[in-house]
Amino acid sequence: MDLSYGPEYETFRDEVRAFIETHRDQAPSSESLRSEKALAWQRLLIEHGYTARTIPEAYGGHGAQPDILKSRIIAEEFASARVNAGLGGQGISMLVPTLLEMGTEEQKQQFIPATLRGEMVWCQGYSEPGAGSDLASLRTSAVLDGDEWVINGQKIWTSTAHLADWIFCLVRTEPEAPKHKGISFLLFRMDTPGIEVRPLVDMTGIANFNEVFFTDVRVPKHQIVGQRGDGWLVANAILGHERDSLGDPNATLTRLNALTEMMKTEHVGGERLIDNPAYRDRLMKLQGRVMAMRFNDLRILSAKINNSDAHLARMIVKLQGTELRHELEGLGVDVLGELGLAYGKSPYLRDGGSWQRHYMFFLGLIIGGGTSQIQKNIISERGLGMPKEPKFEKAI
Amino acid sequence: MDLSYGPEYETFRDEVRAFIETHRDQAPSSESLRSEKALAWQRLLIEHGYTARTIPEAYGGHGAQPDILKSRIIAEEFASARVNAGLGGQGISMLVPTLLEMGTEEQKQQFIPATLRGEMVWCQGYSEPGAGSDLASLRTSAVLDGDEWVINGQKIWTSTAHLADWIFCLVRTEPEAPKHKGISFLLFRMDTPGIEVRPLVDMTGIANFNEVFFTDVRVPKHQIVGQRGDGWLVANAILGHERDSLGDPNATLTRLNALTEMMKTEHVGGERLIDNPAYRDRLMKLQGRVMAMRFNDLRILSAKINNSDAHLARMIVKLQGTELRHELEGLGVDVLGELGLAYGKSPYLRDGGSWQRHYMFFLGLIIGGGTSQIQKNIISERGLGMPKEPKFEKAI
Amino acid sequence: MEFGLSEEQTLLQDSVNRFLDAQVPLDRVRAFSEQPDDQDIWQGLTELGIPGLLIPESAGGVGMGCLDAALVAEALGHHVTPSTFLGTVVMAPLALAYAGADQDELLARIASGQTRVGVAVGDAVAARQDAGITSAGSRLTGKAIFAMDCPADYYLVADSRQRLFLVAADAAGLTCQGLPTIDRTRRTAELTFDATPAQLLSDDPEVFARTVDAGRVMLAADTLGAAQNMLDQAVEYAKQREQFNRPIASFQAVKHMCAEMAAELEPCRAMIWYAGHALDELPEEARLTACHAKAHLAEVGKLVAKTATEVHGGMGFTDLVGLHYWFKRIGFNRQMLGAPELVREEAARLQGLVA
Amino acid sequence: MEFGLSEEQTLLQDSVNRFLDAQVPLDRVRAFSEQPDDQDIWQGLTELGIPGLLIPESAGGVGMGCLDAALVAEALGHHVTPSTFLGTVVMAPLALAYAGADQDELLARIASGQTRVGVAVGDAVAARQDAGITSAGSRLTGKAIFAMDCPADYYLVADSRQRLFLVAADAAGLTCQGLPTIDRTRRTAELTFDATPAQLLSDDPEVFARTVDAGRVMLAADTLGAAQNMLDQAVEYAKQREQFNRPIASFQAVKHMCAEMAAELEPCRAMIWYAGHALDELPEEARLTACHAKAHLAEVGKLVAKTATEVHGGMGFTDLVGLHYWFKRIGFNRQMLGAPELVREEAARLQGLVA
Repeated sequence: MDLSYGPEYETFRDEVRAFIETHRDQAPSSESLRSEKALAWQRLLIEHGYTARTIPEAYGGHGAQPDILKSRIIAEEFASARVNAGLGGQGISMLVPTLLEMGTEEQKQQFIPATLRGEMVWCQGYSEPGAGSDLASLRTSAVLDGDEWVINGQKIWTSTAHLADWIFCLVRTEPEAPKHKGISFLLFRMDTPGIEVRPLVDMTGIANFNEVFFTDVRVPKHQIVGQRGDGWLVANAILGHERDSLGDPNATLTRLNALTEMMKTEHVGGERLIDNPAYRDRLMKLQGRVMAMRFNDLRILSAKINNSDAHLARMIVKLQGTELRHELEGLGVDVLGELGLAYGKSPYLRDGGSWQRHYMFFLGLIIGGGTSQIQKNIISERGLGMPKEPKFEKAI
Repeated sequence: MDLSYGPEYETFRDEVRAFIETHRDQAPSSESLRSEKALAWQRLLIEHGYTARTIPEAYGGHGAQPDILKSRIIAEEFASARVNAGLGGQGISMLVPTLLEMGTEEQKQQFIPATLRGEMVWCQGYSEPGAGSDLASLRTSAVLDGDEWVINGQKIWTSTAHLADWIFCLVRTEPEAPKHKGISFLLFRMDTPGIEVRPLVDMTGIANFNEVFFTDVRVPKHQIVGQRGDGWLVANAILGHERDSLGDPNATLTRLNALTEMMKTEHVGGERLIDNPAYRDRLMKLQGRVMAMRFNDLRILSAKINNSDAHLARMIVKLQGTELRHELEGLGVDVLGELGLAYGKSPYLRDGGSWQRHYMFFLGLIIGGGTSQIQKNIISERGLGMPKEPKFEKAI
Repeated sequence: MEFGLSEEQTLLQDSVNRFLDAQVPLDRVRAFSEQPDDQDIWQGLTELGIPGLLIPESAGGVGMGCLDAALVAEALGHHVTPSTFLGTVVMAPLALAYAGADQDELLARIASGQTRVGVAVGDAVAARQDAGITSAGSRLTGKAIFAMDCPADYYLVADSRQRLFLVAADAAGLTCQGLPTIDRTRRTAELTFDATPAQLLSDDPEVFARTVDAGRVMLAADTLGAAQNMLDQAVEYAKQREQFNRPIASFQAVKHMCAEMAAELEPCRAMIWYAGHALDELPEEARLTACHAKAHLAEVGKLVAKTATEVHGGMGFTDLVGLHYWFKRIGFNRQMLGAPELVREEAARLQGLVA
Repeated sequence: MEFGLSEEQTLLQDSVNRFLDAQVPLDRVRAFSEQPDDQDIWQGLTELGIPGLLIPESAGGVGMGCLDAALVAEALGHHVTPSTFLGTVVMAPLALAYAGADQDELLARIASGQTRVGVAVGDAVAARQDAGITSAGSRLTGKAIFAMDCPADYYLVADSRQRLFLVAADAAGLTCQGLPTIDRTRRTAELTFDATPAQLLSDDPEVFARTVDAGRVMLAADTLGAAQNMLDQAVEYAKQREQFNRPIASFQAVKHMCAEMAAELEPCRAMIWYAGHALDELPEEARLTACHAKAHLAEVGKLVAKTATEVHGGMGFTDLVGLHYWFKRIGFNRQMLGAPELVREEAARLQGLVA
C-alpha cells in the first residue's frame, strides 16, 4: 500500500493549485455554456492540459500522454477549489472518444475540435419510450432516399436537446436484420426541419431531460459513423465509460459531511439531531458504507494505474453508489421531519432543499444508466460467471 | 369490527378451560409419542372433541361440525395453558385429510382410526435431494412386478422417519409420462426390507430430519391412494394446509415478549439492554411488524368464518412470518453480544440458548416448505396475476 | 367475531372511491397542483356526508367512527385527493369531542361543509427551532409551521405545552402564509400569532394525545391507499410494458419486487382497520396501535414508493404518468405528526421501556 | 501510488491459502469440531512463519505489519481454519509492542510457535453482568468469559479499567474452563482469577484501544474471507444445481441474490486493506476505520451468511455440505469485541458526535 502519489505528482498538484489560484477569476460560474467567458476558459484549460488533456493536438486537444493520476489530481483540485473544470456534456464525454475510435479522419476534423472548444454542443439520441433496458429494440427509423436518410421516430431522456447544435443518434436502418445488427449511428444538426424538442419534467419538478420527435427529418447520407448496421458496435465502443461516473463516492462523502454538520446544528424537541441515537446509528451505518466505497474507488484507481484487475470492484459502483446516495439523502429528509418536506421557495429549506430534491433525483439515477435490475444481471453474468436466462419461446 | 367471539363461544371457552383445569394431570409432557399416557390423553381429547374434532366418528374422530372459532379457541386455550393439545405429526395433519378426500373406504377404515389414536405413526416421503422447489421432478421409482411395487430411490427431509410405522410416499411409476402425470402416491410400512433411515444433522446441530433410502423395497400393489399417475393430484389436494402453520404470528408475539423481558433484565456496560436506544428502536420496529401480522392473522381467521376473501393476506404469511421471526431471533442474538454465541451446555445460555438456535432454525423455515423465492413467485402469479416466466428451450 | 368491514363501511368506502374515480382523475390532481382550489371536490365529498362523518347526529353529522374515517382516508390517499380532511373532518371534531367542548354550532357548520378547520400541532409533537407557540391566558404568540389543511376558517392549534386552542381565521394578529412542500396535493402554511385571541379547548395532555393519535392513524391510512395504488399501477405497467420481447411482468426480478411490495403492504390493511377501531373502542390499546400504524406504514410506504417507481423505470421518474404525486404524498404522510424514529420512541415510552 | 497488495503480500496470502487448501479441508474442520486439537495446523502455520508475523526480527519474528496479518486472517476465515491466531499472533504481540514491554524472550517463544497466548478483553469492551475482573496491585480477581484462543500458555487480560495484564496459565488461582459456542472452529473459555498474580503491561487506555482495534480488524478480515467463500460456494452450487430443467443459477432471483452479495462484499476488500494499513501507518485514522470495518463487515457478513445459505436451499441448512461452519464463524466475528451497534456508537464518540 502506498497512498501517496509520489513527488512528481505532488509537484504537478502544486502546479494545478497555482494555476487555479492565479486564474480563478476567469472561470465561469453560472454563465451559460455559450458565454464568451465559458469558451475562453475552456480554451485556457485545454492550453494548460486541464481538460481534453489526452486528445491529440491535431484534433484540438492538449495531446498529453494518458496519466490517470494526473487526471485524478486535476479533478480533485478543481472540485475542492469549487472552480469550473471545463465543459462537460455528452459531446465531449461520449462522442469525442467514439469518433477518435470509430470516426473517419474527415469526421474527426469536422467535429472534434469544435466540440472541444465548446462551439458545437451535442445531445445523445439513444433511449426511446419503448426501448429502455432493451435499448437494441429501438424503432426510430432511417430510410435511405437518394443521398439522404429520412428519419422518423422518437427519442427520450435527451438531456441537452434544447441546447444542442447536433445530435448523435441511433436509428434503425436495416429493419430486416437481427435487432443488434440493424442499427446505424448518425450525426445531424438539431435545427434540421422536422425535429421537435419537448421538455420532460421529472419528479423533482424540473425539466432535466427532453423528448425529441423526428418527422421526415432529412440527413445527408455520409453523416454516419461506421458502416450501416454497425451502430450498436459504435455506441458500445465507449458505453461503459458513462456509468463510471454514477455513484461517485467522493461526492457522497461530501454529502455525508454536510449531513453530519446539519445534524450537529439542527434541533428537534430541543435536542440536536445528532443526539438522537437512532439517527446517529443510521448516520454511522452510512459512514461505514461510504468509507467502504471510497476505499473501493481508490482500489479501482490504483488498478487502472497499475494495470491490475479490479473488474468486480468497478462493476458494482453504479448499483451500490446510487443506492447508497439515495439512502443518505433519505436520512437527510427523515431527520428534518416536517422541514424535510419544504420545497420550492419555502423559507424553511435546509441546505437549499437539497436533501429532498436529491432523494428523488438519485432514485432517478438508480433507474437511469442501467437500472439496478440490469446492474445485477451484469454483475451476476459478467462478474460471477452465472448463465444468462435461457432463451424462450414466445407465449406459454 | 367485532372482536369478541360472542357468548356461545365464551361458554365454549369456559368449558375448554374447565376441561384443561380438571384433566391437566393426565396430559403427557415430554413422554414419548408411544407412551400409554400419551395415547390415553389422545383418546380423552378425541372423546371430548379437542382433537380430531371434525373427523367422522365412523373413522374414529369426534364427528363435530366444522367450527373455525371453536377450533381456534381450543388451540388458544391449550397453548396458553401450556398443555399438550394431542398428537400432531404428518399422519394426522396431512395423510388423514388426504385419505378422507381421496382414499377408498377400505383405506379410510384401515388407516384413519389407528392414526388418530396414535397407534400408527407416519412420515412423509416427498422431497428428494434433486427435487426440492421442483418437487414434481422426483425420481424415486416404483416398478410393478407381479402384485408388488418395487421401489428404489432416496427421500430427504423426512422428519419422523426414525419413529414412523408407515410412510406416505410419492414415487415415479410412469417414467414416460409428463413429469406431473407420472407420479403415484403409495403407502407402506417402514419396516419393509430395503429401507434405510439415516439421521440428517442440520445447522442447529440437531437431527431434526432424516434421509431415507429405498433399495428394492417391495410393496403390495393395492397400497396406492388414487390411480397410477394421480399422485401429484393426491398430494396437492391438501398441500396448501401445511404452509399455513409456518410463520404463525402468535408464536412470534410470544417471542417478542420474551425478548422484551430479556432486554429489561440483561445488562451491557452497566446499562439494561432496553436502555440502548439503537436496540430499542430495532425492537419497536419489530413490534410494529408483529402487530401487523397478528391483525392480518385475525383478518384471515375472520375471512374463513365469514367466507370472505383474504387470499392475498393468507398467501404472504409464510414469507413474511418466517422472515420476521428470523429477524426477531437475530435481534435476540445481537443484544446478547458474546452471550449470543453460547451454545450446547454453556452456563451462559440465556433463555436456554433459544435465540441463537431459533435464529438458525427459522432460516431453515425460510427455506423449507417453499423457499422465499418460491413464495414470491406464487404471490406475484396467483396473488397479483403476473405472468409465469415464459417457457424456454434448453441451452442458450 | 368479525375482523373486517361492515357492509355499511364497505359501501361508504365504495361510494367515496366511485366519486373520486369519476371526479378526481390524475388531471384534476394536476390542475390542483397548479391552482390549489378544491371547492368542487369538497362539494362532492360534502354530498357524500364526509365533513360530518365524526360529528354526532345531534350536531348535524352522521356520527360514524374513526375506522370509517380511516377508510375514507385510505380512499383519499388512493386517489391522491387534493382536499381538506385531516383537520376539518378528523382532528378538529375529535378534539372538540375529547375536550367536551360545547361547540354544536361550529360542528354543524363543519358538518355542512361550510367551515373548514386547519390544524397546527406539529411543534407540540416535535419542536423545531424555527417555530413554537406560547400562550398567555387565552392569547397565543409565536409561529406554527407546516400547519395542515390551510387556509381554513378556524385553526386547531397546540401550544408548546400541548394545550389545544381554537382560533378563528380572522382573529387579531393571525396571519396565514402558504408553505410549499413536495406534496402538491396538500396545502400547508405557516401561521403566525401575535397575542392572538384563542379559545382554550383543553389543557389535558391526554386530549392532545388522543387527537394526535387519530391524526396519525389517518395519515397511515392515507399511505395505505396511496401505496396500494402505486403497487397496482406497478403491476399494471409491468404487464403492459415489453422489453426483450416479453412483458417485464414476466421477469422474476420484477415479479419479486411486486411480491415484496404486496407482502409488506397486505398486513397493513388489517393494521389500519384495527388501529381505526381501537381509537373508538379500545382506549387502552389505541395509543400504541396508532404509533405503530404511523411508523410502520411510513416504512412500508417508503419501500413501496421507491420500488413501484423502479418498476416503472424511467417513466416512474417523469411527470408523464404522474406517479410522483403518490410518491410525494407518502413522503408527506411519513414526515408529518412525527417521523418514524420519534413515533417508535413514543411507543417505547408508552410501554415503560424508556428509562 | 498503489492501493493494493505488494507482491510479497500476495505471496504471503497465497502460501497460507495453499497450505490451508491442502491441509485444512472441510473434513479437517469437522474433525476439530469433535476433537479440538489444532496442533498439525499450527505446526503448518508455524512453518510459514505466521506466529512471528508481527514480531520484530530482532525478537525472532518476521516483522511484518497489520495489513499482512489481516490478509492471513482473511485466508483463515476463508477456510474456517480452526487455529489460534487472534490472541497469539496479533493481539498479544501488539499489546506488548504498544506497551513498550521488554518481553523479547516471550516474543521469541511465540514466534517459534511454542507459546500461545489467549485473550480476555471482552468485558472491558462491553461488560456483561456475569463477568468482570478487578485488579489490586498486580493481582487479578474475577471472571472473564468468552476468552479467545484458549487454552493457552499465557493470557492477555484486561481489567474493568482497561488495564492490560499478562498472566501465565499456571499462575495461582487461575482456572480455564472451555465454553462451547456456536462456532466450533474457535476455542473460547471462561477464565476465573482469584488474587491471581499478573504482570501489568499497560495502564494506558490507548494501548488497550489500539490492541482492540487490531483485534477488530482481524475479525472483520476473517469475515471477509468467510463471506467470500460462502458467496463462491453459492455461485458454484447454483451452477450445478438444476431445478425445473435448468441450473438455478439461470433464475433471475438467484442471480440477483448472488449479485447483491457480491456488490456488498467487494468494497469490503478495499476497506480491510485500508483498515489493516491504517493500524500501522495512519494512527489518526486507525481507530475509526477499525470500528467501521468491524461493524460494516459484521452487517455485510450477516447478509451474505443468510443469503448464501438460502441459495443452497435445504442443503445449506444441513450439515451435509458444512456451510454452517462459515455461517457460525461469521456470527462469532460479529458478536466478539463489540457487536455492531456498540462499535458504531464508539465510532460516533471518536468523532465527538456523542454529547
